[in-house]
Amino acid sequence: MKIAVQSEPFDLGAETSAFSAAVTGAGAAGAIVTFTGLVRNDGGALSAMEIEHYPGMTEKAIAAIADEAVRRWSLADVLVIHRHGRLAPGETIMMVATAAPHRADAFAAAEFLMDYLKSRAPFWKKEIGADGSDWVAAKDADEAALKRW
Amino acid sequence: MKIAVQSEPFDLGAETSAFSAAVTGAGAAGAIVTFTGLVRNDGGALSAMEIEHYPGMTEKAIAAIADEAVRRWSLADVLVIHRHGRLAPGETIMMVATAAPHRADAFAAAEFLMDYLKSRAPFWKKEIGADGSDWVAAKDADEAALKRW
Amino acid sequence: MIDVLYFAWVRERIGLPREKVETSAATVADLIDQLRAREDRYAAAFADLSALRVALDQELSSFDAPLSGVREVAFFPPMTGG
Amino acid sequence: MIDVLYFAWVRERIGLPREKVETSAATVADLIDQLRAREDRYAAAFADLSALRVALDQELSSFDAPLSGVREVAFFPPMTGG
Repeated sequence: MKIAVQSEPFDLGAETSAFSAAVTGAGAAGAIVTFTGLVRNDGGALSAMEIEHYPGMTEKAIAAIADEAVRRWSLADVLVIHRHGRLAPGETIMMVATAAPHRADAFAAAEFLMDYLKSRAPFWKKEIGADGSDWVAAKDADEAALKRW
Repeated sequence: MKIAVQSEPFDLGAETSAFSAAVTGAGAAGAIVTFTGLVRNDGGALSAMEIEHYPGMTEKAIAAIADEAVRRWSLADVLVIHRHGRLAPGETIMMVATAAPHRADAFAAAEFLMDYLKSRAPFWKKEIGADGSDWVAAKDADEAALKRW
Repeated sequence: MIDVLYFAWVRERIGLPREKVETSAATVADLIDQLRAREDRYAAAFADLSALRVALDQELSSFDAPLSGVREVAFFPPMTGG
Repeated sequence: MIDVLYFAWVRERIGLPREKVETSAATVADLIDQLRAREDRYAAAFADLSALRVALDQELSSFDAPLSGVREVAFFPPMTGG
């Protein structure tokens, strides 16, 4: 299991390759799911996204969410990378990857990780545009998404 | 949209990078989901997997499934690569990638593509082991999975 | 004349991947009856239709579909891609 | 003495990211009452508790949780990661 909280960009292709190589070497995985979150352009209105986090708590919260995924599903491996700081449109914000013997587990675990990272890991997004900046409001739908697990 | 049916291996990391670069350039995507299917080792019992397909129909069937995904969800792009021929344990069999403004669409479309590729694209898997070979039987669960869409 | 294709264990049981068949069968089911009557290997391949699928001109179809105008019929087991 | 941390717009409204607070508050709610009474900027930050979350020693908690033994309290809006 790899968990990284960092301001530096990460290479989605290289991370995906490395994750895949590690689980295929072991041979038990038949399915890998990755999710990558990007800063949307929103028609040019957004000039940057600033992501604040709670150092110390962030790593612990992500580890607890990943541990819960490992308890719930039959997984060969889990990866979570989440950035903070100032990001330009098109930049990768974060990624998760799950490996499992079967595809249903890999998909369910990846969606679970995303739902919980969204609402239970201490990150806050601020959108910075030409007309000023605004904290992204949490959506009721994101809180509701937790109820399905 | 890219659809490839090939016997050659593909580079999961490079395909993921290229797919991501294409959609982030356009700026509308906030979410990318990839699924990769691998030949499982199954405790060393499997020496190879042979994948037969129906040239001509395969490409059309995959294109129809991908078109249906584009109709049902708000997607920025779709990728499907599926191999045929003889594959060793640990090798990648296939991948799908979806890009969407929002994560729910990217996840749903990727799962839809997988469910339909599994049971509606003309591929047949044969497992080759030390004690002989056997065609993989279709699972009732795979047919049932289509009903949720 | 119609092209008939076989895949996976259907191909293995019948012993060939494709053949041209002279037929006046009205439906897929009629064609299957004609093939079954040929030899044991065909009878064995078509013994249990619930384990078979059919495509007409590369589109999934059903056993009661008409064959008129069809150039290519393919028989195979349920697909196991992905 | 307890470390009190603020994030996102809570930090911006109060004007600082963290401070040490001398308190004998029994619960988080008591601590909030004490902070609200200090200055308008605190009153503004804590005006609507439904828009706030609290973590005690880096674990999500609730406003009625006891503060005994707690070294670090953090206040912030609902999280928006992922």
